[in-house]
Amino acid sequence: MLLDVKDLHVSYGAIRALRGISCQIREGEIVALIGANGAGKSTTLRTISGLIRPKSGEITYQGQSLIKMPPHQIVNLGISQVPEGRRVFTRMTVMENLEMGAYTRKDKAKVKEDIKKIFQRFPRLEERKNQLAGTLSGGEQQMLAMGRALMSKPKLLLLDEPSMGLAPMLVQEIFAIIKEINQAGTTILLVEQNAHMALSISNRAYVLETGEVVLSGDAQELANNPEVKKAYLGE
Amino acid sequence: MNMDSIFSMFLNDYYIQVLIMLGIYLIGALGLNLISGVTGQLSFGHAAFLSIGAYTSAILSLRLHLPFPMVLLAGGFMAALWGVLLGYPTLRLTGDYLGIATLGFGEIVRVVFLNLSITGGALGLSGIPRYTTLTLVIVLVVLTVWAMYRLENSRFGRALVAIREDEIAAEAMGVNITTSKITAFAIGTFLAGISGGLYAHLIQYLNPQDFGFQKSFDFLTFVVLGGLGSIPGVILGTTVLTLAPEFLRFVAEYRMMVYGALMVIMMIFRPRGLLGGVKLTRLLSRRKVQNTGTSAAGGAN
Amino acid sequence: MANNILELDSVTIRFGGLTAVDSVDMNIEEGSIRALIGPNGAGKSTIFNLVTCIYTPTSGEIRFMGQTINGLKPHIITKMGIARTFQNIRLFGEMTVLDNVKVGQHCRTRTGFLGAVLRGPRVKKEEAHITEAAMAALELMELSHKKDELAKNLPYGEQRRLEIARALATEPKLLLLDEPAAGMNPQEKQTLMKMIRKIQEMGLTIFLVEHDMKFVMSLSHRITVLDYGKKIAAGSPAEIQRDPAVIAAYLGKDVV
Amino acid sequence: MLTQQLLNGITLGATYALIALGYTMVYGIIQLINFAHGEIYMVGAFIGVLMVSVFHQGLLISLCAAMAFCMIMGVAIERVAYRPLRRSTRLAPLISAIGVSIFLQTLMTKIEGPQAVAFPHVINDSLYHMGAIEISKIQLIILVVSSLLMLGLHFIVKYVKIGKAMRAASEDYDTAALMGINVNRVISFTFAIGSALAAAGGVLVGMYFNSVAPLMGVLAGLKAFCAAVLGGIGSIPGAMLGGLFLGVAETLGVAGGFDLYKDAIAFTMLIVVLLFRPTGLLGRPIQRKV
Amino acid sequence: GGGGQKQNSADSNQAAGGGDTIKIGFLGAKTGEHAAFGVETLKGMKMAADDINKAGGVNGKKIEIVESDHGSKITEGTNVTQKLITRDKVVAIVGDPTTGITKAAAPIAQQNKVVLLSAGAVGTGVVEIGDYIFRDVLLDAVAAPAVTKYVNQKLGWKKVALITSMNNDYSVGLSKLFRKAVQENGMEIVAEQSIQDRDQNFSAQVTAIKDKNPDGIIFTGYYTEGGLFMKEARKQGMKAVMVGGDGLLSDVLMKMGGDAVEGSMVYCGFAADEARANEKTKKFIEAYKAGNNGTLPDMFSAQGYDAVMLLADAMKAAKSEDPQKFRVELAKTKDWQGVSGVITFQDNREPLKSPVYILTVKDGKFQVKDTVEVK
Ligand SMILES: Nc1ncnc2c1ncn2[C@@H]1O[C@H](COP(=O)(O)OP(=O)(O)OP(=O)(O)O)[C@@H](O)[C@H]1O
Ligand SMILES: Nc1ncnc2c1ncn2[C@@H]1O[C@H](COP(=O)(O)OP(=O)(O)OP(=O)(O)O)[C@@H](O)[C@H]1O
Ligand SMILES: [Mg+2]
Ligand SMILES: [Mg+2]
Repeated sequence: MLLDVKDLHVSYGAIRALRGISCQIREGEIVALIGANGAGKSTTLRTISGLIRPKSGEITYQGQSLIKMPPHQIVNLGISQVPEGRRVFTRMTVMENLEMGAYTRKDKAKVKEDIKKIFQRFPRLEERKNQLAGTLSGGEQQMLAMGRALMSKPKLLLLDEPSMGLAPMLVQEIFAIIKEINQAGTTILLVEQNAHMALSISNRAYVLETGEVVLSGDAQELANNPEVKKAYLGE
Repeated sequence: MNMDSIFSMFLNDYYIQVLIMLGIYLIGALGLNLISGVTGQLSFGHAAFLSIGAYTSAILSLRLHLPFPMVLLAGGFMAALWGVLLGYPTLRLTGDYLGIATLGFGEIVRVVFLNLSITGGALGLSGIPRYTTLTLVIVLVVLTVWAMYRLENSRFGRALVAIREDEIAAEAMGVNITTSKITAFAIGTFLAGISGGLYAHLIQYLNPQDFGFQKSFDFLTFVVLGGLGSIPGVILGTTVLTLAPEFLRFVAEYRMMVYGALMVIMMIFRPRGLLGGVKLTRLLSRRKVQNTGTSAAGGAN
Repeated sequence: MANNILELDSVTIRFGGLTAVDSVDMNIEEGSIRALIGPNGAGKSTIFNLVTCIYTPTSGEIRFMGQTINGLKPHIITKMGIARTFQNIRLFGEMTVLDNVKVGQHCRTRTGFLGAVLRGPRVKKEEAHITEAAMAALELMELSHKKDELAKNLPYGEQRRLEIARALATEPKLLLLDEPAAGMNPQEKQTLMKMIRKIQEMGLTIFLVEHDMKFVMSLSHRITVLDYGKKIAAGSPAEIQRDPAVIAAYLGKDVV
Repeated sequence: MLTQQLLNGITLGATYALIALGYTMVYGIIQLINFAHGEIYMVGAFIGVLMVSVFHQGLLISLCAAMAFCMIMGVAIERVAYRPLRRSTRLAPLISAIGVSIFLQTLMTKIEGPQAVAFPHVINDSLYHMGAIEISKIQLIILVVSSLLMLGLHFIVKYVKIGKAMRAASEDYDTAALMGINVNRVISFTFAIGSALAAAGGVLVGMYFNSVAPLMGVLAGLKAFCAAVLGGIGSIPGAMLGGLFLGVAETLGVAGGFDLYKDAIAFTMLIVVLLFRPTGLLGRPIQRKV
Repeated sequence: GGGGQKQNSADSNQAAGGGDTIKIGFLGAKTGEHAAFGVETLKGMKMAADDINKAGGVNGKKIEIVESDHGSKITEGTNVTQKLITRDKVVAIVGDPTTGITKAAAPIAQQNKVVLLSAGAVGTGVVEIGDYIFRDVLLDAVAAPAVTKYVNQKLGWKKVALITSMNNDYSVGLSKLFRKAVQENGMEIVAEQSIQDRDQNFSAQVTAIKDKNPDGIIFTGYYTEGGLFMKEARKQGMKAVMVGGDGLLSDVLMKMGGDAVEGSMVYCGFAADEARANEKTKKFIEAYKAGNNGTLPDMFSAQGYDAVMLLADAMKAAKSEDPQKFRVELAKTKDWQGVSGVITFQDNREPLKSPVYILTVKDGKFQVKDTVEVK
């Protein structure tokens, strides 16, 4: 078990966003988290990364508790996140943003190489590499956010709606990339509105509703589940 | 004035003095609240507008012996005029840069008053008649609160809040940012001018040193500590902070130390101000809000 | 043939060395739904910013109902009848949902400071009218039950709808929607589509940027495609879907 | 005479720049106008006096002691008065800062008395002549020390990783943390450096003008802050430029007969510069992208 | 306008007369800009009260000093004045040491018929506020012409530089007087420069006057700036010495100026010079030194002391603590020997203090250089 989330409760003031979520991620898996707006998907990811303190519950990563650990240490353990809404550093250039992604890494030469790889994946970013990230288009920012997270060479990558705002071709591209880095050894927890695509590349999935897990299991099975089809796949 | 004799039956002159001062500060603070709290334009130079109002009205009183209401209004309009003159070029500055420009303006006004002969320079202006009474101040405070309260729920008031929240979106909704901001500035500085005029005719002596940036910060503190944009908040903040130094007299020389520490502590425990987010309108129509505003988390269905 | 409500006449804008929009011509018919699609960074949002006068074009002319609007102030544009939503949501977070929409009525009403303070019968009537209009917009977007909540506390999808409601409250003739369906699940997208149709049926013209092809194809009457700031295609959804240039640049092979 | 005034102005400006750097760094990272910064400068000056007069130390040790003390103090102030307010409205820490500033002023008045204290002699008043210009040893020291400190700072921020971490943290704490940046540490570091520079400024100014007083931080702080804005707040070279600019302008203004309006000149210039360059001389223009 | 002059406080003052202590209020700053003056004034007042009480009090009652701090703020100054009068029911107020706050406080005292005796306000327009308002200071209007004449005739100064602190009402007023006196004595001001209180850097001003080669520098500001100014002057190689008012009179001048103020001259109505002092003054100096680690009193402490003594003597003469009565006696004060000099209140209640002491700094100490009689 790489990541084990047990009975997680999170509140924003009076709003109870998570009401006892449990989920497991095994090494090498792609796990999808789907659910309607406000179901608590982003909250789950933010809690794992240490940005939000849960009211109760336990998160263990490789047997080590993440509760109470500050976010930068969690990153050092190899957990990286592409946050919702891109959150690029708007006053830094594209290049600098990518370098920030590699903040914890010491291997400077390798970092340079990896930036090159990112540019190969997203040629658009290379064209814009000295532009301030704040003036990028929405989709370009999304690419940058993804590239930045990849720069940290995570063991576990948390993706919060990575396809949002991307052109159709790029959506395909993004999912291909997710599969590819997964095959290269990165475990992935994926939050997506595009449930169709998400389920198609995942091993397993959890369905969230108002802060609770209502369904879970094999991704393929869920994709064929009539309830899921109706509610999340729009069929 | 009959009301005043009634007041002095119940209150001694010291309390009356302190209450008048509180009222004067309230008017000024509500003015700043409109600028900084409601419209979100940082101003570090509020005291300068007080001083413009104070000097204008005092000079008119001393030289021309005009009736008090007239000089008060003149002080208010003079302050508003300068508010607009300063506002027009500087309001396109954003956030903190505007703050600095107003801070600079405040210091310039102070230095100018220090060097003009009509203001008595560093010697100050003395012998101003004492016209300010508790009754008058109470009436003006009530009027100001009333006006601000009505503004809160009006087309113009909403436009100001929209500017504070997101200028680009406000503009896209058809709000003319520049005129709205300037109008807010004019009204806020007008109130500062009135407040200054009352002050001049209470203290009976004016000195530019009394209107330095520290006084501007005092006003900002009233507003922020009370709760930016909240009328009850500003009233509470101003009251607490005006009375605190008086109540803290028993700690003698440690008074200002305690005052400073209290500012920090209050901010830490109430980061949005004592009554941050509390709106008078909402307070008054509380029941309605409670009925409808409950289901927050159950949004997904 | 109906009138063109919006006309772009070889509109160009450059940021430094970058030509974000490159001599684009476009005519939008009154009452239609027009989509603007293209790869990321093609210049779609920039066109919206040009039409709402947040940017001034480097060259070219933009006409709204036959009148040149280059270089006007955004608030004037709104008053003329163009409203928009933002790709990155820009709500007035600390205001209630209802107040957000009421701000939309700003350009259709008059009360200033003095009016607000004195609150005569005319002002009261106007305020009542504002509330009515705002509630109508909220109802259309199915948000009236949330009217007293702070905008920042709404879930993402509802925030998007609130943006549309707020834009509708300005009583526009032309409504620009920048990725209105982003971050919504398929079901919500369906609802949104119905809403947009309803709006169009009310007589508004809709100009739409969106990456969800299902959404675009089933909603729009005509589609314009942009790549690297240049118009590469225009036509009906069926035509666009078949256009090899569009497939190469944007759609990819197995979409839709 | 003009060159002499220029030199006086540059010396003054160098000290403004030292203080301005702290303002700019803190502003750059937490967008807080740290109004308590002037008081840190004041405390630094007093520590300098204490080291020299009570512990009989030389300039270098006194300077280092003051810098070390204020470093700790700056970090502590951030911990107590600003950190709890990090996620609240922008103005909350500002008020907290004013509170801290009032507190430190009165505390120091209580300890040292309200009067100015003379700065004991550590450096003789010898003059060096360079053509028509006279430069005193103290001026020389000020120029050298402040240049060294600023160069050091520039190096740290430009070439060491923490500089970039500061910029990232300044935009978005959460996302910076997601990059593995220890945001608290970066902010503490910023306060430490800024406060140390202010302390150095305090000691140097105390020595130069031979006096140290509990209220000395108010005006100096304000002017340094203006210098920071003038240069473009958040920009380190901007703070240096702004400081020098202000120092020279002020000195020349006084020499040119505008002494009555000295402070007004400084602020008028500030407003004029802001009108033409709304983000200061070296500030990056704000990009509007929707 | 005669409005607002309510007299409801008369009864409260009668009540004050009934207790077994006589309350005298201290109006001044213990914190903020002017704290130094306030603190010293208060020290003197307390010493006077002690001395009086040890000697049996006034009319069988003890003197009690009621203290309050206004933090050097005008607004709070008026609040404190009002509080002293209405809450503490003082019969007299000593203060404020500065002209500005005195001008704001005096109308309140006047309206409430409480005596206000400033032990430091030297600016114009103070006693004119009303017949309850007094001060026990050496007036610059008296001293400045006397001193100007002195430097001209005895020291042969012809060309002077005049330095004013522009944000200091005292300095601005004094400079006016000096400007007039210089003209009347046929001298010339060759350079005029302004500074500001709490400035530390005077290099520009010194550079500007240096070339004009004045015989002497008239400096009308306070001691901190005075010391620093001279320091800069010497640093830039100027030889001229400085003369100024009692605003320069403090040990701080030497602390700030060191050797640079050697030879500087200061006039005042009080000299803490034990060698020349009379018995009364000597006793005061000793007592002050004993209570303050050997530092010498400055004029504020001396004037504060005298203020309380003056009030006490007036009350004794009137056999009453009712301000309406003892202020009449106070106004009659003639050739009254205090620790800060001989005081006579003229018909307009302005004090005449004689002689004017001219002190000079020698070996880091103030020494009386000469005295000038004034009429
Ligand atoms: N900062 C916040 N303050 C208050 N409530 C919040 C905050 N962030 C989220 N919430 C609320 O918590 C609940 C869960 O939100 P969360 O963002 O985790 O949902 P989500 O599943 O990611 O939705 P979406 O698909 O819209 O991204 C929602 O009701 C939301 O309104
Ligand atoms: N202010 C600006 N300065 C520099 N470049 C800019 C600016 N605004 C936009 N750009 C660039 O112009 C191009 C077009 O941007 P625009 O936001 O219009 O794209 P878009 O078509 O909306 O893309 P998306 O679908 O990703 O939102 C992008 O490459 C962007 O980087
Ligand atoms: Mg989410
Ligand atoms: Mg876009």
